[in-house]
Formats: sequence, C-alpha cells, structure tokens
Amino acid sequence: MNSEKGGDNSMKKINLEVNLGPLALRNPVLTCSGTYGFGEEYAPYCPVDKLGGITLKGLTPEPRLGNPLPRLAETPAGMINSVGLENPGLEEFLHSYLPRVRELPTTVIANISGFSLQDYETMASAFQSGSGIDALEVNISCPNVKHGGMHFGTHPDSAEEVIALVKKKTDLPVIAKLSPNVTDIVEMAKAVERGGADIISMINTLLGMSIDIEKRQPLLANKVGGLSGPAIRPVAVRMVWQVAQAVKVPIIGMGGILTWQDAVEFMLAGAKAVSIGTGNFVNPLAPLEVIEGIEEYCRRQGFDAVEEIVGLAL
Amino acid sequence: MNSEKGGDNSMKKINLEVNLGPLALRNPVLTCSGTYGFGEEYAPYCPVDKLGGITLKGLTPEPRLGNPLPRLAETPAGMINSVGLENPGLEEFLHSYLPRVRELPTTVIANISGFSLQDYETMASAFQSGSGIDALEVNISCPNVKHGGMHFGTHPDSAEEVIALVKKKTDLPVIAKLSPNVTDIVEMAKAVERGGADIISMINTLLGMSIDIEKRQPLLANKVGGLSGPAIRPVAVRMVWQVAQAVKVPIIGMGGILTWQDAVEFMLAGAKAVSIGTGNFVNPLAPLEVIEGIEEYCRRQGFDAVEEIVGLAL
Amino acid sequence: MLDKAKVVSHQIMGDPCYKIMKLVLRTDIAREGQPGQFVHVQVATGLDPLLRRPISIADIDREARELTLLYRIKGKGTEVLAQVKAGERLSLMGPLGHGFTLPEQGELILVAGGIGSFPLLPLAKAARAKTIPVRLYWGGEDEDFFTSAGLGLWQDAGIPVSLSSMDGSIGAKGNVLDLIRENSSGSEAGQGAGCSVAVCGPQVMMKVVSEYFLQTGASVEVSLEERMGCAVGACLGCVCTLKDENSGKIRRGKVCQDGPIFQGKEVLWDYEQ
Amino acid sequence: MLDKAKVVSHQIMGDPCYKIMKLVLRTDIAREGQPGQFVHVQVATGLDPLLRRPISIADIDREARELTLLYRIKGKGTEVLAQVKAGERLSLMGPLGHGFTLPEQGELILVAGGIGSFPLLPLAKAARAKTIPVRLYWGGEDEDFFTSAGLGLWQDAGIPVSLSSMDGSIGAKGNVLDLIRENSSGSEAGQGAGCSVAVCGPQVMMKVVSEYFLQTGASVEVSLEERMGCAVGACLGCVCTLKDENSGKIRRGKVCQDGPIFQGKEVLWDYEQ
Ligand SMILES: Cc1cc2nc3c(=O)[nH]c(=O)nc-3n(C[C@H](O)[C@H](O)[C@H](O)COP(=O)(O)OP(=O)(O)OC[C@H]3O[C@@H](n4cnc5c(N)ncnc54)[C@H](O)[C@@H]3O)c2cc1C
Ligand SMILES: Cc1cc2nc3c(=O)[nH]c(=O)nc-3n(C[C@H](O)[C@H](O)[C@H](O)COP(=O)(O)OP(=O)(O)OC[C@H]3O[C@@H](n4cnc5c(N)ncnc54)[C@H](O)[C@@H]3O)c2cc1C
Ligand SMILES: Cc1cc2nc3c(=O)[nH]c(=O)nc-3n(C[C@H](O)[C@H](O)[C@H](O)COP(=O)(O)O)c2cc1C
Ligand SMILES: Cc1cc2nc3c(=O)[nH]c(=O)nc-3n(C[C@H](O)[C@H](O)[C@H](O)COP(=O)(O)O)c2cc1C
Ligand code: FES
Ligand code: FES
Repeated sequence: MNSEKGGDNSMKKINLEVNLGPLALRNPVLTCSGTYGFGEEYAPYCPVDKLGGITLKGLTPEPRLGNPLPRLAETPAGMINSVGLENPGLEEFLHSYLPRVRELPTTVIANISGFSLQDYETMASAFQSGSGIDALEVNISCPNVKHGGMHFGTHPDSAEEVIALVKKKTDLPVIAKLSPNVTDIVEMAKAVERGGADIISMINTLLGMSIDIEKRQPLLANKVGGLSGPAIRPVAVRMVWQVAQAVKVPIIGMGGILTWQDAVEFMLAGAKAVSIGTGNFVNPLAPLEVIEGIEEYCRRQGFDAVEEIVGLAL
Repeated sequence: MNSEKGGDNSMKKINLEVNLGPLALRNPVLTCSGTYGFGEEYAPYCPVDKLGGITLKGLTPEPRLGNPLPRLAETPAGMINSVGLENPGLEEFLHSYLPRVRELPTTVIANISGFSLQDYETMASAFQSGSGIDALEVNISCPNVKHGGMHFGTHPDSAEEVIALVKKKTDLPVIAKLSPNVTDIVEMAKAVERGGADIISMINTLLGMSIDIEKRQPLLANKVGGLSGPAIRPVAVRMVWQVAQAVKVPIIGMGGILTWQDAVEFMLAGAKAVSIGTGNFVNPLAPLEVIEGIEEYCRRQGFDAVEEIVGLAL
Repeated sequence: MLDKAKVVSHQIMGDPCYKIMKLVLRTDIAREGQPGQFVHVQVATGLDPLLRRPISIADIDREARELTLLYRIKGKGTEVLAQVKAGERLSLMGPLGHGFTLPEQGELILVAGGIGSFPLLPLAKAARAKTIPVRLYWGGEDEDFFTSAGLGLWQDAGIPVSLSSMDGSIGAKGNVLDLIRENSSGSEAGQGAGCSVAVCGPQVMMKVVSEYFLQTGASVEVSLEERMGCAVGACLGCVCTLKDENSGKIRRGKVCQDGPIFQGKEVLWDYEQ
Repeated sequence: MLDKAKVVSHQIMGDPCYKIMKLVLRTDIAREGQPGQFVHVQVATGLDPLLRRPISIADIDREARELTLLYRIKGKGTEVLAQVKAGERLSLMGPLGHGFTLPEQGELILVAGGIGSFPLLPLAKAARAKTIPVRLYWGGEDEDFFTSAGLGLWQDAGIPVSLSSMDGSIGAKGNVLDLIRENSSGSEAGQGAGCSVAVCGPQVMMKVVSEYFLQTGASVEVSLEERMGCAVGACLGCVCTLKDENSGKIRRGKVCQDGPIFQGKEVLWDYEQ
C-alpha cells in the first residue's frame, strides 16, 4: 500500500472519491464561498463537472448591496476583502439563480449567513433535499445584531445554537464553517459538533487591515476586511490539524490553497476535502491542477485511494 | 503643519523622539525580541547607536536548550519558528551577557518569559533601574504549566495578574507583549492596562504549521510554530488599530515590518513606536532604512515631529 | 480564455518619467477581443504580487494574433510587469467584460483624461474601419505626456484629436471639459441627440463629462475602473452602483463582467453604502 | 559585510539533470572570505521567497575580488536564484561563520559526500598554497554526477581525488566510508594522530566518517547545515548540539556563527530535545 518502488504505477487508477459523512464527493476538491460566484462565472476557464463541488456565494434572507468600495486590497501573499455579503437575497436566489444552479453538473453547496437566529432559520428552512442544493454551509462569522454585534462564530454557545437550529430546519447535510479569529478553535469545533454539524469547513478569513499611507486612512472603505490567500495557510493548516485530533466529523480544509502541494498539506493535517478560494483569482485552473496533483501524489506514494492520506501527519 | 507645498522642506529637521510614557526613545524604531540576539550580532551590518532601541532575546530563570531541530520553515511571505525560548538563563545572562549589553549605545529592553507566576516574579525582581536595562517587555505567550498549559496571554485575568506582579517587582517601565491568538485583542489590552502596564507591544507570532508532504510530518520538530513576517502584517495593523482606540497606554507595533511604508502603516494605526523582527533577516539595514523613511515621510507630508502622525488613520 | 501569451515586444514610450509602457503580445485572445474589453494579467510567477492586474486592450491585430496593451507603471504589480522581456510568456485571462457599443449612426465622440485614452484607441480604429465619424477630446498634463501616451498612434490612425493641457504647453489650457465646451458651441458635438460619446479617465472627470453630454441628449458610455480580484464576476470585489432608468431601483454592477463599459446615465457616481 | 555583488558569470555545470550551478560574483567579501565560511544570499527582490539562502564559498580570488559559489537547485529559493543573469546584482551578507582550520603539520584529508565537496575546494586550494599535503575522498551517485559537480576543478587544482560511486560507474563501488577504509589500510590516512580531516556531506555520512577518523586519533572538522534565519547568530534558528569534551556539558552551538565548521568530537549527532 505504501511502497515507492511498487512497480509501474504510472497508469494506476486512484480512487478520488471522499465521503464526508452524509455528503459524498467524486473528488476532494471544492471551491470556496464568495470566490466562485454562483458556479457559472469560471466555467469558461475551469469545467465545473471536473470539480468535487462548488460552494455558492453567501446568501441572506434579504438582498444586500454589500459594502462601499474599495472592497479589495492586496497584501503580502494574500488579500483582504470586505464585500459585506452582497447577495440577491433568498427570494431572488430561488427564483432567478437556483434554476441555473441546479443544472450545474457538480455537487453544489449553498452558503448561508444571518444576523440573527431568525435569519438562519429562514435560510435553513428554504433548502431541503431535492431542491438542487446538496449541502448547506453555515457561515457563522457574522455579527449577531441582537447581541450587540458579537459574532456567532466566536462564542461556542452561540455557534452550537445556530448549528442545532439549522440542523433542525433542513434535511441537507450541514457544514459548519469556522472562523479562525478565536482563542481556541478546538472549543469551537467541539461546539458545532455538539450542535449536530455533519461536516466542519475551515477556515474563514482572518480579520485584517491595510492602510493607505498617502491618504492616511484604511485602504478598504469598510476599514477592516478578511485576510485570505497563501499568507494564512500556516494558520489554517495548524487549525485543521488541531481540530482533526479533537472531533469525529469530517473536515473541509481551506485557506491559501494555490497548488496541489498546498492541498496535500491540508489532507495530511486531517482534512478529508479541500476548498480553493483566492487561488482561483491567481490561477483559474488551480482546482483542476490540484485534483491532478493529488491523484499523482497518491500514485507516486503508493496509495490506492485519496482517503488513505487523510490525517497521515497527525 | 500639514501642507505639502510648504516651501523647501528638504532640509527640515524632524523631531524623531517618541515618548512611551516612562520610556523615551530617540526615534520610534526598535528591533524585536528573539530576532536580534543580545544586540551585538547585527552590529557589523546595522549600527545600534542609530536605533531607537533593541529588545533582547527572551529570558527565563533557568537556562533552556530550546526545541529540537528544525526550528524554522519558510511560508508564503513569512516564516514559522519554534526556537522554544532557548536562552542562557537569568544567572548566566547577568554574569556573562549584561556587562556587554549595558555598553550598547542604545535603549535596551529585556524580554522576560515564564511558565509560572513565580518565574515572572524572579525575572522582574532581577531587573531594576540602573542595571543597564531600560525597560522590561513581558512575553505572556507562554504556556502556564501550573494551569494545565493554558497560556497567560490568552486569558485576560492571567494576563492582568502577571503584569501586576511584574509591575510590583520592578521599577523599570513595563511593556506587556500581546499574543494575537485570541478572540478579543481589545479585552486583552484592557486587562494588561488594568494590570499596570506602561506600554503595550503587539503582536507576537500567530500559531502556524507547515507540513512536509514527502515526509508526511510537520516541518518543524515541535510541529507548531510562530508565524511572523509580512504575511501577518494585516492582522497586526488591524489589532493595533483596534487597541489604539481602546486603551490610553502607548503601543509599540510590530508584525511583518520590512520597509518604512510598513512602519508608517502601524504608526497611522496608532502605534507610537514600531519594532522590526523577521525583516532583519531579509534586510539587516531595514531598521535604518525605516528610520530614514519615516523621517522623509514626515518631511514630505509637512509634519515637524514623528509623534504627529500617530493614530492619524483612526 | 486562459492563455500563455508570448511577448512580441515591450518598451517604454516616450519620456521615461511618465512610465508608460507598450506591450505587444501574441495570443488567440486577439481573435475575439473587442474595444473596451480587457485582459487580466499575471504579472509575476511567484506570490509577489499575488493577484493579476486588469489592463485594457489598446490595439488588436486579428490576423497577426497580436494584442497591444498600454499601461502606466503605478505600483508593484506594473513594476514587476515592466521587467518582462520579449520572447517570454505571460499568463492572460481574456477577453473580459463588455466593450463599447459602436454607434449605428451619428458621430462618435471620444473623451479621455490622462491615460484614459488607452481603451479608446481600438474603439476609434473600429469606428474608422466602419467609416463612422470619430474624434477625440483628450486632456492631460503637458505636451510630453501626450507624446509619451501615444498621441502618435492616434495621428497615425488619422483620428482628429483636440488636446487640452493643464499647463497650456499643447492644445487649449485647462481641463478637457473646458475644451469640449469651447469646441462644441454651435457644432454638432454639443447638440446631443444624434451623437454617441465614450468617456474614459479619472472618475471625477468621467462624472462631469458624462453629465455634460447627457444634458445635451447624447448617448454616453463610460469605462469604469475598480480593484479586481477574479475579473470574471465571481468575487463581487469590483462593483459599481447603478440606478435603473425606469424603475429607479438601485443595484450593483460588476465592473469586470457587466462593464467595464456602462451607460453613463445609469451610473451613480457618488453612492456610498 | 552587506554588499550588492555583481554577477560575473552564472551557468549550469555539466549535465543539467544534476541542476548544479556555478555563480561567480564580484564583491569585497572576496577580500576576507575563508574556506568553510559562507554567504547569505537574497535570491529575490520581492517577498517570494522571503528569506535569504546560505551558500558556501567554493572559491576565492582576492585580487579579482571574485567569489565562486557552487549550488544545487533544490527548491524555490535556488530556482529563483538560478534565473539571475550576468551583469545583475545580488545582495550578499558575508563572509559568515567560522571556517576550517588549516593544519600546521601533517596531512589534510578531505571527505565529501555529494555536493559536500563545494566548501572543501577552497580549503584544498589553501592547503595546496601552503604545501600541506591534501587529498579528497568523494562519494557520489555516478560518473556524470562528479563531472557535473566540479571534478574538473579539483583536477585543475592538482588535488589527488579518490572517488566512490553508488553504481560503480566511476571509482570504487559503494559509499565513501568503504572507500576510505579500503585506501587507508596501512597508509597514513587511517593511522590517525598526525592528520587532520575535514568532512562535508549528508549528516549521516558526516557522523560515520567523523566517528571513524576520531577513532584513529585524527583531528576532525565537520561542516554542518541547518535552515537559517538571520545567519549572524541572532535568531537561534540554526543550532546544533555540542558536548564539551572535558566537562561533558551539553550546549547548543549556532551553525551560522559558531560554525558551520565544528570539531567532530564535540558534535552530538542524534541529540533530540
Ligand atoms: C478594467 C480595467 C482596465 C484597466 N486598463 C488599464 C490600462 O489599459 N492601462 C493602465 O495603465 N492601467 C489600466 N488599469 C489600471 C491598472 O489595472 C492598475 O493601474 C494596476 O492594477 C495597478 O497595479 P500596481 O500593482 O502597479 O499598483 P498597486 O500598487 O496595486 O496600486 C497602485 C495604485 O493604483 C491603484 N489601483 C490598484 N489597482 C487598481 C485597479 N484595479 N483599478 C484602479 N486603480 C487601481 C491603487 O489605488 C493604488 O493607489 C485598468 C484597470 C481596470 C479595472
Ligand atoms: C552554511 C550552509 C552552507 C551551504 N552551502 C551550500 C552550497 O555551497 N551549495 C549548495 O547547493 N547548498 C548549500 N547549502 C544548502 C542550501 O542553503 C539549501 O539547499 C538552500 O537553502 C535550499 O533552498 P531552496 O529554497 O532552494 O529549497 P527549499 O525549498 O527551501 O528547500 C528544499 C529542501 O532543502 C532543504 N533545506 C532548505 N534550507 C536548508 C538549509 N539552510 N540547510 C539545509 N537544508 C535546507 C529543505 O529541507 C528542503 O527539503 C548550504 C547550507 C548551509 C546552512
Ligand atoms: C472575496 C471573498 C469573498 C468571500 N465571501 C464569503 C462568503 O460569502 N461566505 C463565506 O462563508 N466565506 C466567504 N469568503 C471566505 C472564503 O470562502 C474562504 O473561507 C477564505 O477566503 C479562505 O480561503 P482562501 O485563502 O483559499 O481564499 C470569502 C472570501 C473572499 C476572498
Ligand atoms: C525566530 C524568532 C524568535 C522569537 N523569539 C521571541 C522571544 O523570545 N520573545 C518574544 O516575546 N517574542 C519572540 N518572537 C516574536 C517577535 O518578537 C515578534 O513579535 C514577531 O516575530 C512579529 O514580528 P515580525 O513579523 O517583524 O517578526 C520571535 C520571533 C522570531 C521570528
Ligand atoms: S473582480 Fe471579481 S466580481 Fe469583478
Ligand atoms: S540562523 Fe539565526 S542564529 Fe543561526
């Protein structure tokens, strides 16, 4: 199973399928919410039917115009963004987007956000199996307006509560997406596991800021934004590695993946699948190259199935 | 005071002095603990008498051999390290190092660490004014062995307690060094301010990990390490900006400074001084170039004193 | 299309102090590109800088499969790009966005501020090729700027150009709107209705020029700029704010996908939040 | 010294599959550099990769102020370095660390594993210049490796070289310790006491070779390698573990500052934690 000299492996077929509890993917490579639109934008560059799946832009009950501009700034080996959850809102999504989304020849994960428990309830109730969506990713990194803007994603009890609620309202597999802006990521992971999450995805962006020294003001109109890209990869890999040792639910790893080597790092750290966000902006073929690279890595290292490499660095 | 067309400013003298409460620096540029040895190593490259000051390698009561090797790995626009507080211990430091350190023609800050309150007490008691050390920086990012390895630097009460104790035991200015691996940096800053910190320095490293995909194990022998360098700058600037709005004590900003532009970002975000760590490895002249660049920036933007730019982006 | 385009030539134009570069690339993107569209260029093979940079198509030679880009070295990304040498390859995404509309009839008036002339050049040539009357009003710093920013290319293409410079060293002294006002009194340019206007330049300039021409009844297109992430409409990093003419409804437009060319009458220039 | 050294020449040596480069630089560092010392090279001007890379001095021409570096392209840093062209400049820190000791008397035996020969070359030349008898035992993959790794340079310098290759395509078949054992039976090499040995290569090889020669009573120096941050002794990233001969006390040595050359008898090869 693990011999580098095991004859001519060059043609060996690797089983790329991964089972994330109730969600099976044909290969372990997804794309991140907020970086892949509604699944059609990158189609001319990267055929979605080759991907393990895609995650849609974060949705809220009401339409949102999002934050003022500028919304993006580049940082060393990364970027900060403050899109502010611009989205068409639930109704418009179901009406104008879902019909096209359901035709996408890949696994589709909807990403839902809210500013109150009620919001999450509304969103979860709207998505059930058979609707054309295969799983629900719950973005808990939003300020809870009812609780003075404290974030659902930084308090274990709130996180557990949100996930439990969503779980009650939908029969789809529920993915809890963790924020890295916490003291103890393991505590958060255990909380969402208690809440009934089927899968954990991690990490969302780190809170960051850049300042325009000529204008003497933050570069983003919103002042702070979410840091993503290769810069944050060591933090993401560390967190996946910590969480993989502490929970039983499968993990989708993300944060700075650009190449297959990066993806393999996450899998060795314990992620069963990976997701590519900012990497798409740099190389729209990244998801395909990552799939091929993982396959070739397994072949070269003498594995038959990609699931065999999960957690080997634990 | 702030006119870009104010005649020929090319020769205008800028007042570079900054007052950090009880600690006055001739200019706002320091070097970070753990990256500048005991002040002599970089002397052939960068004359210390030009610097605002230097911070010594972290010291503990007992000598420590530190962690096994490898201790360093490069990451995108950054690096992770797990030196493990290798140091000669207090006695050896006082005996063999301090005599040379006290001759350094610059402000010298000692950095102290511990694994128990007793450790911090021992360290603080050993340093008083007149000893050749000008201020004490308290690294609270160490695991508290008495409390099951929880970190002093991630719990406001412990942080406050440590700082209050150190403050009681020394008459030197006390700098509390904050860890960024927390949910709420403002809460931590307020805690150390309550504890009596004269100055806050921030940020220490983010916890990270890299994996060697061929060996299928973490690159560092210690598995996890501290992420530093330009990659973390957006996180550091954001935290300085948040803390500057919440506390009264002056802030020393650090995390990924390589150029004067980076340093100005921190000052506009509210730091009264800055400190250069990983940047020295890339460019040993970085501290000098940063001083010159800040001076030139002030001149060009029509300021007379560097303190005028502190917090302008708040 | 994602293509590893070959650099045919790459050189600085005119006075180096303006830092304007001309980059000619051989790529199949030239087969499809339209005036007003852009390409998203990977300027470095490593991670520094990480993101691609959007640059407008400044000339298209379909037969030779050649695309010309004109750009000003502004920050790190364009500095790194400027190091690329003939014979090397550059990763390009494109052609991206929606280009300008060529008018069916009437005159086409182009208005450029500074290097806003770059995306207008292929539009002018396309109009020329269809014998649509076309002229350019172009405002800039001084005489040297215009020569460095490709005035010669316009002259070679036989497009009538009126210039205004801030220091009066060439053309009229003042900004481009002054120039237009002066020139259009009595002429068809200012009369509106029949003519089409395409504007590219700094946002404040586009706003006043657009408002001026809309008042005259002209149909106005503007070329917007925003920092971009994906450049394909997937990240919502680059939006502008639009107001539907009829419903009055406010919505976001993606500069990369819905634009960069928008109807002047739809753009809300000063919308915040 | 921090210097912007000028690249005099830069080319691949021998068979490209070994990816061994020869880089000649003009710099004042050549005035001071000693065999065994190294320079810390900034391979990229941007942030990718961020850290400098340590490379040993492989030849020194004090009059011409020329420093030769030989290196193998291993990962991103050396890949980027390999792109640098003659005429360009590279930021170097150096000379760094403590070099080898030239023996006052007796023979100098050099033992290299793979590209461990690079730092030994200037030592051999220095010994030659002082008419100290010197010879090299060198183990490598195969014949092509040796020619690509500069065997010719040794021959030009007139140093006697004994080779061992894993495939037996050149020299003795086997590893370098087998070679030494074979050659030294009865000869002065193995007899110890009077002779000095300098070893550079993979850690496991240095360990066994060092232990072998120490047993014979020779004085042994080894050239250690660790990942480096500062390269001046300020970060403690690069330490090795040493045992004081007399006191038996265990301490850390900084490879960059106290080394990279250490006394073989002091090095604790397998110390963990
Ligand atoms: C659709 C489109 C077409 C463009 N066409 C051209 C062209 O043909 N020729 C040309 O010279 N430039 C063009 N630009 C602008 C060009 O993309 C920016 O100048 C370039 O990205 C700056 O990168 P940099 O790394 O050199 O500068 P940075 O260091 O990134 O920034 C330098 C300055 O440029 C500004 N800037 C950065 N990115 C953008 C951006 N995407 N849009 C606007 N301002 C930005 C910043 O505010 C900053 O002050 C176009 C931009 C867009 C959106
Ligand atoms: C004092 C000293 C002198 C050296 N002299 C030479 C020389 O003359 N010629 C030469 O070819 N190489 C020399 N090296 C090794 C050289 O520094 C590394 O090969 C180089 O830094 C690798 O960088 P990279 O970015 O190409 O590879 P990376 O991508 O950084 O790493 C590739 C592989 O190299 C290993 N590596 C990385 N850095 C080091 C390091 N500092 N030491 C050991 N292994 C490392 C890693 O484990 C990794 O597996 C020397 C190293 C030291 C410490
Ligand atoms: C422009 C942008 C928009 C994003 N929007 C969302 C979102 O709507 N919902 C969400 O859960 N995460 C969002 N994210 C976070 C990503 O899904 C991902 O967790 C993060 O970017 C880390 O991965 P990366 O480094 O590969 O980009 C967004 C990220 C970016 C860069
Ligand atoms: C190799 C290394 C060793 C360090 N050792 C210490 C230490 O002993 N005590 C401490 O408080 N911080 C230590 N730090 C953290 C730095 O002082 C600094 O807070 C951090 O590196 C961020 O700054 P930078 O990005 O400029 O390096 C160390 C950092 C590095 C890279
Ligand atoms: S740049 Fe991503 S939507 Fe326009
Ligand atoms: S590399 Fe920093 S101490 Fe050796």
